[in-house]
Amino acid sequence: MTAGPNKEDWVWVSNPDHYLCRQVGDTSFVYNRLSGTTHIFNLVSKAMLDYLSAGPKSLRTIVTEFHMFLEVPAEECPRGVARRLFDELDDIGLVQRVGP
Amino acid sequence: MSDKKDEDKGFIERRRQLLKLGAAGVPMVLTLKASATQPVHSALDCAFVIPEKVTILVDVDGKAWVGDGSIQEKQGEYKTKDVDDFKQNADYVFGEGTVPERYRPDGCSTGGGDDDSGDDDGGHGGWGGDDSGGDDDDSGWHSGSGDDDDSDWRTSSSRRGDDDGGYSGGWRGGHGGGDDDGDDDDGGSGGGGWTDCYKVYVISRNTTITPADYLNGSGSWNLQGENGLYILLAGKYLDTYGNDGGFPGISCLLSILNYLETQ
Amino acid sequence: MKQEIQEFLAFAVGDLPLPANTETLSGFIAWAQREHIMGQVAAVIDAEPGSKLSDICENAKLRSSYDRRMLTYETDRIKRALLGTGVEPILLKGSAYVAEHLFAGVGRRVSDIDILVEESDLEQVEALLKEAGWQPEATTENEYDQRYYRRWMHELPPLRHAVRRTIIDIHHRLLPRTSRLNPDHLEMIKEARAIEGEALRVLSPTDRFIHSAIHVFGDGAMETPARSFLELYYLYKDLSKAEGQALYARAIEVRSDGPVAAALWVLRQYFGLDIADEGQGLPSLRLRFLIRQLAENRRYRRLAEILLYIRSHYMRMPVRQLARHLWHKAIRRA
Amino acid sequence: MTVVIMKDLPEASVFNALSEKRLALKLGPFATRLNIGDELTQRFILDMYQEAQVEIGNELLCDFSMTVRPPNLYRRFFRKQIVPDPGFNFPAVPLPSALSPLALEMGLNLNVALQCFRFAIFHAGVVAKGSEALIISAKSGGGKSTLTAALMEDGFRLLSDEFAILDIQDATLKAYPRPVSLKNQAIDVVKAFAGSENVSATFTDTPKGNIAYRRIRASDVAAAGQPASASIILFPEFVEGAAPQITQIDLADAAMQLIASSPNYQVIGEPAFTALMVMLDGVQAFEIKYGNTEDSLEIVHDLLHREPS
Repeated sequence: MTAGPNKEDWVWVSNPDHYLCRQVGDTSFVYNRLSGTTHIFNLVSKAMLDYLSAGPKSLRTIVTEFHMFLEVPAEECPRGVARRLFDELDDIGLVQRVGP
Repeated sequence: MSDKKDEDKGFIERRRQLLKLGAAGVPMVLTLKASATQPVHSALDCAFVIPEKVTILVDVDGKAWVGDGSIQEKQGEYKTKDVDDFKQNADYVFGEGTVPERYRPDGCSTGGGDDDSGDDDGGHGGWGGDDSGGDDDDSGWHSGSGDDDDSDWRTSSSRRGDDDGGYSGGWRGGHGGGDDDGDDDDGGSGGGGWTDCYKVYVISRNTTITPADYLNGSGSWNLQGENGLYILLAGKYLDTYGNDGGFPGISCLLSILNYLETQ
Repeated sequence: MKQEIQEFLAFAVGDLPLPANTETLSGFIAWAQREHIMGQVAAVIDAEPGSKLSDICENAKLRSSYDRRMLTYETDRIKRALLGTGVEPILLKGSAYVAEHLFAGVGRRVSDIDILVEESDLEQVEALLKEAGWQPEATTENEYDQRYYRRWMHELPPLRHAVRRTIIDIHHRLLPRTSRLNPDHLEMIKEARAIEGEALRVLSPTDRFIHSAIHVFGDGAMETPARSFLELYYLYKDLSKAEGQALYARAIEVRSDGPVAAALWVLRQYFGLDIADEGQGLPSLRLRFLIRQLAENRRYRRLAEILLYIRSHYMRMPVRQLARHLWHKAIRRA
Repeated sequence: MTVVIMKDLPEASVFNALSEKRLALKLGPFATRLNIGDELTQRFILDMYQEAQVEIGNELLCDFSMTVRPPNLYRRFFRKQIVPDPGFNFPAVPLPSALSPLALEMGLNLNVALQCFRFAIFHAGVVAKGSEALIISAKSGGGKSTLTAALMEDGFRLLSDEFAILDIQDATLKAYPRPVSLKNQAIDVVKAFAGSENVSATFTDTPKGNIAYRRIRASDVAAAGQPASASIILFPEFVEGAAPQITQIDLADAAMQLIASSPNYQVIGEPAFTALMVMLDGVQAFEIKYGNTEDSLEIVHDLLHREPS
């Protein structure tokens, strides 16, 4: 299951106006204003949300560069993992395509 | 990286541990499901009226015919000709195993004569057999949903399905009563005359059925009496044919089932 | 009784100030709750802050905000699922009212989402929505039902989202092929318009009203008459003068004059709207009887409900054909 | 007619008003119009709710309406049964008429659980001392009601033994002090410390075994208007003979469990999220295990006097 089609050159962003975030310890409660659903993020998924909220990026950039945002070597955050993290946010409607 | 906690070594380490889990396929986002996401009250607030008398004929195999005809009854036996006519003209037919044991006739001593069911199903009468597994629970379309441990406002489910033994005597036959007019001659005519291989249930005109009355708090059906049988058939109809066609009460029942699914 | 219901409807749309008589007020609120229109009522009345009435309105607003959010989000998800394909589905009913910010969509209770797509896009839309988690209900997943729906019905078997449990009806016509009423959906699709900035379309305002009338009087949506009437009322109010004048001619053009005549009769009868008779005349005596029973909660309400129910199914599918459907099901299950 | 305490009214007028749908029970933030034709339930109300505020009249606007009636002619004919009808036909267990007060209580709970959206509702008991509230989660069947009833005798006021009712404007907890429902062994335990005169007759053979109710108290009704703020969330577990044990748990876990227990959190949406997050500020959550009531009270005392960690 996916939220829909995707391509490497599509550009995505998260809009901080679309969600509320409250940290309780290492856990983040994220309320999605569009869906009305509360999600629980851990440190890694929260990092992806912050990364996408910081500005638009292509899917290609997201999967290859997310590890830098995390400050870990590339092999600790393989492309597949970054892609799955992105898909999880896409599935719950927290990312929007803004280009091309 | 704006967060100053990011500088914290332990923080990065905890993140790396989580990443390993991510690499192993563990989801990183959890979605909270509140216990009732769609309290569609209106869905439950429905009832329907049976506008004209409805007769339901049930055979020993749990097949059922629904129509508006009348069937003469005498001492628990039914006039074979009426039964045949009724079957010919039935508005809806349900396959073998549709109707739970408790609604079926006790036995079938007159046997034979009724195997004319070929009239409308190509002779084999076998097309019921589908999910007959549920013959005496309420045919599988409830979701059970269990947890009766805590929530007082859900109420518990200790009274499921088939505890209705005490009732069954009450509804047999019922209508058609007027004709115990002594034409015993019929009775004597053996094979073609009367049969005990069926049971007839009649729902009188203007009966209001509120399906929610037959549900317990945990979403299990507790179907009793002829109205219960009607709901059961409506549910079976819905299960098989969806919300189309004209079986009265379907949309009401469907709204309830949809509601239960969200629980 | 008619007078009472006219008065209640006038309170409900804010045409009359709420009654000073507390007993009438309490009767009106009970009626609005029973008819599932409290959300709509709460949107137009001013309740004194801190009063019980304000509590009740607040409660209804919060409840209906959920439906609105659900529709908006599901629409967003449909858009996402079709992203990049160029397919632009037409939103119907509640999802359209909400997407267009119509008053008809404010406070309105809904349970599922309806879209209309061209028949040629049907397969692709269905495949993509399934990909995105909408799945056929287990009960209609078999081949026969699938074929049956495709051959006879105006919509695919409903799909339910695996995670969110919401239901979507994908229409390719407005009523079943078998229906006695046969609206010209192609003509209506031709007039559909894009929602600005979205890969989504909606019917024209006139067709939107016509479709609502079809739904109410041709498709059996009379279980909550007050709710249906309010919808017709607000949709009609949203028409420009010119659109209002051209409405009945358009209804004839798209072969939906029957339901539209009934809808206009309701608007004149219960809201006192001054709508010129463009030759639409009156709906049948029988239908008027049924509507009155329902709307005015008269003695034969229950009977009327069941008759209208039967009528709607009769409109949708001739009995013979239903029998054939049953027959095939029977054989398949052998 | 103005609001009065029910016990100040002549019995007959309460009976009449109940059968004629003219009585509104005004408790905490809710007004409920009662329509009770059943005599056993009328007597139950007169006794258990004697300290409650009521208003009599035809013109009362209410949040909920609640009917206790035999379900239909058909069933009345065969076996007298009772189904609560909280303003809509919710599928509830039809109960034999001897258990009709249960139908009332069940229906009143359903009203809150399913028809209230202006407060975020969580399934938990709540008691308070001063403005400091203790939320007792209903999870794991750990004797929520017994603990609630015990704390009532220990200087706490009752907000509710069934629901944490969170005000979505200011994140305080509202009181709805209805009779506390006691099951099986809890009945005798509570009779022992609350006095058996404060506990209703026991209903036997209910779908949940034996049930009795602890009568509402004048002091709780009088204080119902005062909100309280959550300070501790407890997840109690009663284990016969167990040594007392306290474990602090992650607040995020506690919050998840609260959300999962809510019938309307999802419906309310953002205001519920925001209020819950504000409520959690400064709150601590604990799992506690105990083998008897004295231990459980001691644990609560310890926790309340503990410095925030």
